[in-house]
This record gives sequence, C-alpha cells and structure tokens, in this order.
Amino acid sequence: MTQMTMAKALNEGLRRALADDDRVLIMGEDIGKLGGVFRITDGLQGEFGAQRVVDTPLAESGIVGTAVGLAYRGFRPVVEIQFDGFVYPAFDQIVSQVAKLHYRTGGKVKMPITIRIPWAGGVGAAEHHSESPEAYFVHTSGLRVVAVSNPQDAYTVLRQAIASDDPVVFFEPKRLYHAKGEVDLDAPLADAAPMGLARVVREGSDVTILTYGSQVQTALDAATAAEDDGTSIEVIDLRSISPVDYRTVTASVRKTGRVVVTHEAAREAGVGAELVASVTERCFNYLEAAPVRVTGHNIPYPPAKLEKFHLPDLDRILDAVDRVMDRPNSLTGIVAEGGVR
Amino acid sequence: MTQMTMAKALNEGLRRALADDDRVLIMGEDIGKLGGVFRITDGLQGEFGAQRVVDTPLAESGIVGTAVGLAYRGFRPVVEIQFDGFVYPAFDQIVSQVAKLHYRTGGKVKMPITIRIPWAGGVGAAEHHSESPEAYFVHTSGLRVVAVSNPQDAYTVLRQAIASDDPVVFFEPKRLYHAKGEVDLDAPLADAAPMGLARVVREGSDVTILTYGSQVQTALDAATAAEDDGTSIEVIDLRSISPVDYRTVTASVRKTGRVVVTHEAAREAGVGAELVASVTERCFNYLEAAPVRVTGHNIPYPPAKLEKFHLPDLDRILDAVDRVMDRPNSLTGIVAEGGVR
Amino acid sequence: MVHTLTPAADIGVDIDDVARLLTADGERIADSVLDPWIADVDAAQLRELHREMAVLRRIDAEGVALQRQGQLGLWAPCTGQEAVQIGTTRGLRNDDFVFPSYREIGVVYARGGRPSDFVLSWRGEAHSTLEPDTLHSGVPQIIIGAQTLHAVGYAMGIQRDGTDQVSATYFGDGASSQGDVNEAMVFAASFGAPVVFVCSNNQYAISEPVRVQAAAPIAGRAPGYGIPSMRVDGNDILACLAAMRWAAEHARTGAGPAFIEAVTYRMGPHTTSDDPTRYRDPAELERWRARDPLTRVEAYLRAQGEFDDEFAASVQHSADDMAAQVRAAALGAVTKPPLSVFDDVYAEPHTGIAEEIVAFAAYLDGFADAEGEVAR
Amino acid sequence: MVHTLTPAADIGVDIDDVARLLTADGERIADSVLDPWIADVDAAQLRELHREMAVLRRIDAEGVALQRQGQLGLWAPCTGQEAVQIGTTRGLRNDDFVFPSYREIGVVYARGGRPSDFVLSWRGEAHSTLEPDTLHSGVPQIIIGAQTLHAVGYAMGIQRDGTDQVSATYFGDGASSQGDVNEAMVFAASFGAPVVFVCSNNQYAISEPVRVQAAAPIAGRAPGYGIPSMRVDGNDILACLAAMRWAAEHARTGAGPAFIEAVTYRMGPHTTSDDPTRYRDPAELERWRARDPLTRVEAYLRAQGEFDDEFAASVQHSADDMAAQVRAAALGAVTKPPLSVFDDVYAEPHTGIAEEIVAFAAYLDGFADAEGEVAR
Ligand SMILES: Cc1ncc(C[n+]2csc(CCOP(=O)(O)OP(=O)(O)O)c2C)c(N)n1
Ligand SMILES: Cc1ncc(C[n+]2csc(CCOP(=O)(O)OP(=O)(O)O)c2C)c(N)n1
Ligand SMILES: [Mg+2]
Ligand SMILES: [Mg+2]
Repeated sequence: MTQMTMAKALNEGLRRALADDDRVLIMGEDIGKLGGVFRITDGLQGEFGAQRVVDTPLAESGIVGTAVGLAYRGFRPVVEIQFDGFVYPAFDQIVSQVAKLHYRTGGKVKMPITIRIPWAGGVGAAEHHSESPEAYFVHTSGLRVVAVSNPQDAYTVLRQAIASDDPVVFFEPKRLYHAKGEVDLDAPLADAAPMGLARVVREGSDVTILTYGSQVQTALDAATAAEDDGTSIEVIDLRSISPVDYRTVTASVRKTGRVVVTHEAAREAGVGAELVASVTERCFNYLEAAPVRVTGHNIPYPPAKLEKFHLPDLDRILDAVDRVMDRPNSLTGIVAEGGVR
Repeated sequence: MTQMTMAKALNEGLRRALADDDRVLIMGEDIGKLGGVFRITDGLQGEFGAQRVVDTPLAESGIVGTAVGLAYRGFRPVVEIQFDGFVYPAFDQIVSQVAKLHYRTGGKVKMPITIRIPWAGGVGAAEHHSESPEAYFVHTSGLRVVAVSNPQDAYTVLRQAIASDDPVVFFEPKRLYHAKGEVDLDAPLADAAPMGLARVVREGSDVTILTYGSQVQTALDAATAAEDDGTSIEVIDLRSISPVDYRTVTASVRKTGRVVVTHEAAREAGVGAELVASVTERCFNYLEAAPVRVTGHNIPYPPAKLEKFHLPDLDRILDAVDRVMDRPNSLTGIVAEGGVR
Repeated sequence: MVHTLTPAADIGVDIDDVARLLTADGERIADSVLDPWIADVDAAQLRELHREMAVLRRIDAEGVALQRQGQLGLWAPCTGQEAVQIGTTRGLRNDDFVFPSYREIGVVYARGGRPSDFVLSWRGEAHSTLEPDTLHSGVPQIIIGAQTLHAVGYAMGIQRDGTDQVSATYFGDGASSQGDVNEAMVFAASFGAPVVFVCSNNQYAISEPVRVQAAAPIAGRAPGYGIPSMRVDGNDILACLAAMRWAAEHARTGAGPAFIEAVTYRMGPHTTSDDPTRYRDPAELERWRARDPLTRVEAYLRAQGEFDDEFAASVQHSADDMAAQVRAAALGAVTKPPLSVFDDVYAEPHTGIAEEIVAFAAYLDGFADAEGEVAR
Repeated sequence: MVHTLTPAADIGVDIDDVARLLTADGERIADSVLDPWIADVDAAQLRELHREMAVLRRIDAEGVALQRQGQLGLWAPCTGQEAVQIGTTRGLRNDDFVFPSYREIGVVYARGGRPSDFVLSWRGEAHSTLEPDTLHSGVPQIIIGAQTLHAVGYAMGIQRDGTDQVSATYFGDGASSQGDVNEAMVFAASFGAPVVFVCSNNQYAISEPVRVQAAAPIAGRAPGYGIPSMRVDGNDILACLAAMRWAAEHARTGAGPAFIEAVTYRMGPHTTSDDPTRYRDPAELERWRARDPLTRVEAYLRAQGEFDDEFAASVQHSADDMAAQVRAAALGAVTKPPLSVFDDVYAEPHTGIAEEIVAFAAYLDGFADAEGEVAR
C-alpha cells in the first residue's frame, strides 16, 4: 500500500496497462512531452516511446476516429480528452462508431477503447472546462460508463476499463486529482471487485445516498453531519453508472426506504433521473418517500465565481435528506402550494 | 380546415414562416431543388430563392455553425438535419454554442435557431436512419425540445419554434409524415396553445400514459384496446419534452395514480427516466404503483427486419398497463424472484 | 514557397481535366506518370478487369430489381462507378485493408465479398454481414466521412506493427465537406500514415452538384495538407488501377499518405428512394453514358482482337451466375429471432442486457401459439 | 490543372518563408504584393500602431500579474502576438465583425473593448462581458475552431443583407486541425462568403509544435478549397495590416473569402497554468525575442527620427493608464448574486427555470443571517 494522489494513481494505472499489454496505446493532446495538462501521462512517453504515447493533432473527432481504426487492427487505444467540454466534437465517432461497431459487425470487430475524461467542476475553471456530460454516454447503448472517486479505484478501474473488450467512458473528477489515498499497486487485477460493482462506502439505516465521482466525498461529509441529528445515512459509490449495480442499490433501498441521488450534472434527463426511475420501479413498495435528486441546476455551467451556487454541496444534500425524512425543508411551504418539486 | 399530411403541414409551416419574416431562412442538405429527401421543403426554393432556402455542403457541424453566425447577425435560421442519425456531427455546435451562447453573452446574443430532425424508426430504414436522440437535447440546458404527433401541431408548433427567440430542437416522426389530419392554416398563431403546453388527447381515469411523437398514436390505440377490458386510459401528448408541462401531467397523475411512459428511444437515462422521476417527486403520495416505462431496448437500433421487436408497440404498452394495474403481466413471476424490472 | 497562393481554376464541370489512359472511345493514350504503373497489364488481365466490372454492373442491376420487387429495403446503385471501384481495389494487395462507404459494392465484391454481403444489410436482416478479417475490409459506412479516420487509425496500427500493408478509404465528393475527412488528412499527414484516400467524385451528393461542396478540384486539397494527389478519369479502369498502384506504393514504402480523386458519374439515382429527374438534366446523363467505363475497355480490346463473342458469352455467364446467387441470397434470407436484437451489444457479459433479455423473453413467452410454441 | 499535385516543401521551422515589410531589425523592405496596401501609412500612423501594441503588451503583463496575485483564475498571454492582433484588426473597418479566440485580447482591445472586458471573464465573474453590437465582435471562443463557422455564417448574413461589410475570424495553428475550421473553408468557398480567415500560427498548441498539426504550410491549405491565401510575418505589423487590407478588400468586393497565415510566436506560456519549460527550448525563445514585433517598429521609427523620448514617455503613460484601469476593473469586480446563475439561460419565459428559481430562492432563504438578511 502506498499513499498517493488520484493523478498519480491514474498515471500508475496507465503505466501498468502499457507494460502489461503491448497492444495498449495512449493518444491525446499534449499527453507526450508535457505529460498532459493534468500530468496524468507524465513520464509515459519517455518510458514507452512516441509510438505508444501519442501526441495527436488538435481534433477530438480525429482522435477517437483514429482510435476506432486502431481497434479495428487489434489495438486497445486509451484516449485522453483534455477536458470534459471538449468531448462533443468527438460525439459522432463515439455514438455512431465506438458504441455501435461491435453490434453493427455482429461481434466481428471489438472496440476495446477507453475514453478518459477529466471531469466536472469545483476547480474555478474557465468556460467549457467544468462539464458533466456523463448522461449522454449513459443514454448511449453499447458504451460502459464509469466514474471514480478515490485513488485505489482510479488505479484499478482504469486498468479494468482498458482490459475490457467493450468501450468504456472513464470519468476522472478533476477536483480530486490531488486528493490522496492508499493504493495497492500490486494486488492482482483478478482479485479486484469487478468494474460494474457498486460499493457501500458508509453503512446506514435511514437514508440511502446514491452517487459517484467527486460527489461521493460530499455525500460522506453530509452523512457525517447528519449523524449529529441522529440520522443514519448509507452512502453508495456507484462506480459504474452504466450498467448500474442494482443488486447493491436495491438491497440498500429496501433497507432504508428513502433515497437521495446526487450528481453535479444538470438534473433534467440526467443519471439521477435514471436512478430515481429505476429505484422506483424496483423498490416502489419499500419507499417511504419520493426519492429526491440533488443536482446541478438545469443551466449551462455558470462562471467560476458562481459555481458554488450551482454545485450540490453538503447543505443541499442535508436539505434533501430532510425532504426524504419528511422533516421541514426548504420546499415545505412551496410544495404544498403547487407543482414545484 | 384542410385535410393534409404532416409532411405537407410542415411544408406549409415553413412557407408561412418564410413569408411572414424575411429574417427566416432555411438551410440543409438537398433542401433546395430536391425539396429535401422527405420533400418537406418542396417548392420553397423556387418560391423564396436560393438565398433563403439554402442547399449547404454536406457537413452538419458546418450547417449548425453557420446558422449560429447567421443568428449573430439577426437571422432566424431553420436547419434541416437530413436524418436523426446525422445530428451527432453537429453535437458540439449545438451543445456548446447554440444552447449556451445566450447564457454566455449575458443575453446579448440570441439564438433563435430551429433544428428540424426527421426522427425515429418504424419505416424499415437502413442503419443510422431510425435514431431517437431527443434525450441528449433534453439533458442540454439552454435548448427547448419539442416533438409533434399530428399535422396541426406540425404546422403550428413549427411556426412557434421559428418565432421563439430560443433555440428549439424540433422532432418530426418520419413514420407519420404521410399520416393525414385536419389543419387550420389561417388560425392566428397568437390564439394557438403555447408551444410548451401538453395536451390531453384522450381522457381516462385509471392510468395516465405520457408520451410524444409517433408513440401518441400507439398509446391511443392501446387505450382503445384497453377499453375492452374496462380499463380507462388517459393519454397525454407532451408536445414539449423540455420543458415539460407538469401542470397538465400532475393533474392527470393525481387523478389516475398510475403512470405509463412510452417512447422509442432507449430506456436508460432517456426522457422516460426524467418523466418517471419527476412524476414520482411531484405525485408520490398519489401513486398507486410504480410508474412503468415502455421504451426501446438499451441497444443500438436493430436492423430493419428486427425493428418490430425493438419498438414499443400496442401489446407492450398493454402489458405495462397490466403492470401498473397490478394485474398479471409478463414480469409477474420474475419480479418476485429478484431485482429485475 | 510563394507567399501568395491562388486557387487552381474552377473545375465546375471540367471533367476532362484528369489523367487518363483509355479514352471514352477506347483509345489507349500515353501518360508518362501513369504508364509505368500498368506496364504489366496485358490483354488477359484487362479482360478479367472487364469481367469484374460487368459482374459488378449485374450485381447492381439485381440489387435494384430486388428492391423494386420488395426484397430489399433500399439499394444504392453504383452503375457508372465500376472502373474506380474495381480498378483501385485491384491496385491493392489482398492484405491491405479497405474502408468503403455504402456505395462501394464493387470494392466489397473485388475483395471477395459473398453474394449475401451485398444484399442482407439492404434487406434489413443485419447491419453488416461481411467478415472484416477475411475480406480485409471495414463495414461499409453510412455516416458520411467517418470511415476515413478509421482508415488512418488502421494505417497507424500498420506503422506500429511494422508491416508493409496499407489501408485505403473510399468516400464521395459530398463527403469531402465533412470535418472528419479533413481531420483524416491532418492525422495521416502528421503521422505519415500508409493510407490512400480515394474520393469517388461522382458529381453529386444526392441532389447537390459537386460545386456546392467544392469551388476547386477536390484533389487540390490534399497537397495543402502535405499529401500528394492525383486526379484521374474515374471511368478509366487503367487509370484507376495505375493511380492506386502509385498511391499504394507511395504509402507502402513509407512516404506517407496519398490521395486520388476519381472523376466519375453516378448513372443511377442516389438510392432506389431517389428521383434524380428532379435535379438532373437528362442530357448530362447522356454525355456520361458516352463515357461508360465498360464500353471503352471492350472497344479497346476489340480493336486489339482480344474481345470476341466467346469471351462476351463467358462474361455474360459470370454475370448471370452472380445475379442468381445474389437473388438466392436475398430470397433465402432467414430473419433472426426476436431476442437476437440483444446479441453483440457488448462483447462481455453485461448485467443490464442480461436483465433485458430475461424480461423480454418472459414478455415474448406470453405470445405462445396454440401449441405453446414461442418465437424468441 | 496538372493532374499530379505535390505538396509545397515542409515548413517545419521555416519561419522566414513569409511576406514581410519590416525586418526584425526594423529595416523597411519592399514587397510588391503588400506595398500598395500600406502606401498611406505614415510615421504618425505607425507610431499609433506601436502605441497600441505597447498598451496591449501592458494589458497582457497586467493580466499575468493579476492572475499571480489571485485576482484572476487564469490568463492566456498574447505577448509576442501584438502585431498580428493589432495589425489585422486595424486592417478592418469598424463595422466589420470579428470572431476571435480566447487569446485575441488585442483584437478585443483594438475593437474598443473596455478594461473589464479583458479581465472579468478570466476572473470568473461572467462568461463574457463584451458588447457584441458595439464592438462588432463575437465572444472570444474557447472551443477550438468553433468560431470560424460563426464567422462564415455571419458573412453569409452580410451577403443576404447586401452590405459591404466583411467578417473575420481568428484561430490558432492547433485549431487548423479541427474539422470545423475545414468545414468553415468549405462553406465560405461554396457561398463566396465575405470572410477573412486569420490563422495566428504561434508555433504551438499548448505543448505541441506546429508540425504535429501540419506537414505543410497552413496557408497552403486554403487554395485547395478555392480560397486565396497569404503567409506573412506575424511579428511585422505592416505586413499584417497590409495582408488584412488585401484580404478584406478581396472579400468586400465580392471575390469571396481570403486566408492569412500569420507566422508568429507565443512568447509566454499557453496560459498561466502552463509550464513551457517542459517542452520548449529556451534558445528558441531567444531567437524569437530577436524578432519582437514592437522593437522592430521602434527601430524603424527611430531610424527615421520619428520616435523620440517624448513619444516613448507618452506610450508609457498610455500603457500605465490602461494597466491601472485593468487592475481597477479586476479589483472592483462585484460578484453577482446566487440567483443570477439562472439569468439568460433562455431568452423567453421558461416554466422549468421559473420553478428552479422558486425552489432555489426558498432554499437560500434558509440561510438568513442574524438580521434575517438573505443573499440571493
Ligand atoms: C453524416 C451524414 N450526413 C448526411 C447523410 C445523408 N446522406 C447519405 S448519402 C449522402 C450524399 C453523399 O454524397 P457523396 O459523399 O458524394 O457520396 P455518393 O452518395 O455520391 O456516393 C447524404 C447527404 C449521411 N449518411 N451521413
Ligand atoms: C475543442 C477543444 N479541444 C481542446 C481544447 C483545449 N485547448 C485549449 S487551447 C489549446 C491549444 C490551442 O492551440 P492553437 O489553436 O494553436 O491556439 P493558441 O493557444 O496557440 O493561441 C487546446 C488544445 C479546447 N479549448 N477546445
Ligand atoms: Mg457523390
Ligand atoms: Mg498556437
């Protein structure tokens, strides 16, 4: 076990994947000499050469499209999209090609492509640098979508994603790049929990919070704070947001009967909508209250100085806990009046 | 009132918009001489000239991107995407520019762009020609998203979309292009129901079906069939899927207590997820059963010969009605066993 | 470099400003650049190229007929484009890898595609049936231009594997407007990837004439990216073969990508759903009919005494035989069972799909017939 | 047209293969193409151009300083690129419309941008503050290349309005790889739109040298699309001014789009978050320091006796004054209230946003302070 940042854990995960399988290669903007704008690929070009750690022209559709061609030839490309907001130019190649080629070819062509995306807000960044586009990919059949919340998962799940024969969109909360944690670099991958499994990161009996990525820590903080009021909160880190591990989720919800879902992305047709809908479908008779979503507003990501009013923080989660616990909360008067959530 | 197809109604809507406002122009592939592959723009170039009905190069990002520039200059571009599956190359311009520029400029630049998309399946088409991408746009703050189900709405809502100062993604179910209905071409636009309003297309008391686009007719057929069993179904044509008219929706759900949502798009993080989540949040105490979604599977659109096994048809809706009515249904044994929906 | 650069003259309809070896009348003319590349092609070889073009034309006719008879949902005819499809493919080695578009039936045929590969996807039985590993071909692409990047990526893979293969990608004049095609040229040039771009400029993107896409010759774009290019008569199979040999050799020997614009014509509609009379002058069609890729080869061979009735009959036989096989493949198609829609969404087990299969199977079970038989 | 086209020679670091009027040492040299376009520029005008470059450099320094002091979240320095930014903008009319990228601070400045326009967005107070209608400028674009299409669309609007304005778009060498930029050239050429493309080739896209993007001169791409282009010394304000006058006139008179590649250098880091020592040779920086766009104008004017200490002091004063205003704009910024995040998501009333505002306002009300005051 070594103490390291998530950035370092990702770097080690890539190094290991490159070392273990010579069909793995990494492509992206500025990932070579510079080691990526977040230094996730630091040192890898020096170690593995420019043929395997490839600085590409500045064109995301080109990056993903050439990765498709490399996959056709049996490579396992790991693509870095420099920031969340720059994945959209590659959307067509991802949705129409990466996600569908295995299906379109009747399984004759595999697309073991990992698309790494430094992700989401909370770091005071400029426009287009704090997007949470995960729902677009979750809605796209043929992709797997994961989000990591700690260095150990960053290391392990990244390696699992690269080893998967399916395309995986891999979200890295940039807010946590410098957060440290213990990482076991030597544990055999075969022993690790499968990529699709959720993890109960805190047990509790009153409310289940479903979340992923950097919101896991916020949810844990909320759970700690709620303890003071005597509210016992179970926090589930979904890890895989497509597919979702509903075995773990429903077990928890059947126990608590109350659900809060939180993510940074806009609420409308977000991952939270799917979680609430699925939980309601699967656990209706166990629910004591309507599941509540605590999410970014339905607005474009606001300017950095205002992002704190957009991000679902500890207080907003606690307010949601009050809602599912049928305690007085911010909407108490309002819900009664009309249709407002 | 005139009897006409939806294709003709759309054509008349465009003609009227071009005639009423000389800042309106239409752009797309093959929309000029050919009149569009579906003939929606038939005759318009002859009538209004090639400056206002513009055959563009074959590049969707280019079409939407130049529409943004035209909007900067005060035009109201109406863009035709030839088929649903070809909107993805324009995704970046839509999500990062069309949806956000009004916000990014603090309201100083308006984006009154209408993006028309011939949409969805059921017509035996080739790959990429039967996509239902609406959830991507619903999840994108800054856009309005509408879907029409009949010639009158096609005519009226299209004109409203073009007249709106906000960008509107306008879905046209290609399966209904040749379906006929009464259209009043002369009713003043000001008298029409606002674009955002849902419509109860059939009243009922036992179950509410929420839907849009071509599924409206399927839902109506299901409602008729269910009548024989003595089940009274209310069908709501949402018309606007972002924002959704929750006043109309909740009024219905509070009455029936049972909800079925249906659309062709894949279920996972689709519009149905949002509808189920919102309805559950807003009407939890009125719900007699978990809302059920009847959607396309979570798969890429299948080959034409198999599409009937993908599309949510009358039988699948009736099965869902059985589920929300707590009657024996296809999942009866299975739900008991484990986590499966 | 001269610091002020001006475009080449407008091509518009200047379809004769091309490299050519066989005129429309079947006269063999000299071209110092192209000649060396086909020096070995004798009459016997040329006859076989003619046969392949004739078979392809027959496949195309059969496809149209099958569509008219309701056996296929759609067909995208390639008649008129036989020379570029067969000629360029024959300029490649079998282990080179091609990335065609939907219209390159001739490329798939020349790679060894089975009759079913031509029709089952248009019939809607499967998205694609061909065997990429056997044919060394990607799936024919419908998303305009997307495959060009795949070809570049594949070529980058060849570089990494250190083999002397090349990849080749086919796309249309309309496709040349897509950002992906231009990104493909950027990547190819940047990495010096062994890829050949073949733009089949058939004068139309559905209804739009090429001048909507290009104010200058499409072949003129490549050099701006650092890619040498050639503009050839796409109805001249010798020129197409020579151009591909030049381009493939360029790529194969490590000199990087090359680009071919083949000037040709789509004699039929865009697809069987299209009505070209809405946008095309019949006189134009007639002008192009006079430039037919097959007749000029026949005329040339006849003049050499290398094309007799016996050979004509043999070609006819090959075409008839193929047509029968294509028809049989279409008529004999067996639609897959309902649950097959879930096949191959993922390569590895997937809990979501597993659940869906359980649920949909249970649903289908509700439709048991009188004997209790269930189709799923 | 010759049917076989070969690329122009590799540019790599051939930064001297450009059109130029003022050498790095301040010597005025002749260029028959460019000379006529700046025949009217006298010493007085050149002095003002120098002043603007000096002020811009000072804005840039102030931006960096404010970022270092924690007043701005980020800054994208433009030092080294003053000549292309000021020179080309001054080659436009005020009613022409520009579409800059994030690094074109000088374009916004030359269009009359306010001090707050330079800093408030980098401070994170607003996505953009500038007044498009007053400045005739789009918002500085961060999505690489996207603005080039906006400029083409705007130019299509100009055509429809029948005015003699032009639009101009700025983008980098890295941006030249994006599909959007190439689609922009396709559309511009197809419609003959009055738009000028200005590629500021500052040798780097963050850490990647231009050869990753381009195996041939970027200016060489445009002619392939039918667009005339020019490659100029981007550190020579006279050449930049002349090139834009040529290009704008070309566009204004209905001859269609034009393209300028300005060869320059980003003297600073990509942004204040970047560490160029990881990828850039200090010697390269020194070589470019010798090509400074300001010193050469000063040297030229001094040699003419047109630059004295009094003028230097006056420039210094202008720069100091601007720096003070920029600083004041940053320090005086007032962050908007929480509920402002909902402003302008839509132009028209929206039931969803209306509900969100009610809910979030109620939520914020829960945080009333001791006096019952609520910030929202
Ligand atoms: C991204 C995308 N946009 C639009 C279409 C619809 N479409 C199919 S074929 C076609 C024209 C293609 O023209 P060209 O590239 O010249 O090829 P050709 O059909 O002439 O062989 C269009 C617009 C598509 N398939 N994909
Ligand atoms: C679509 C997109 N991809 C990636 C980025 C990240 N990024 C910002 S600036 C930059 C380099 C741009 O280089 P260039 O076009 O040469 O402009 P310069 O910064 O040199 O002025 C990159 C990769 C982005 N902003 N947008
Ligand atoms: Mg074509
Ligand atoms: Mg640059």
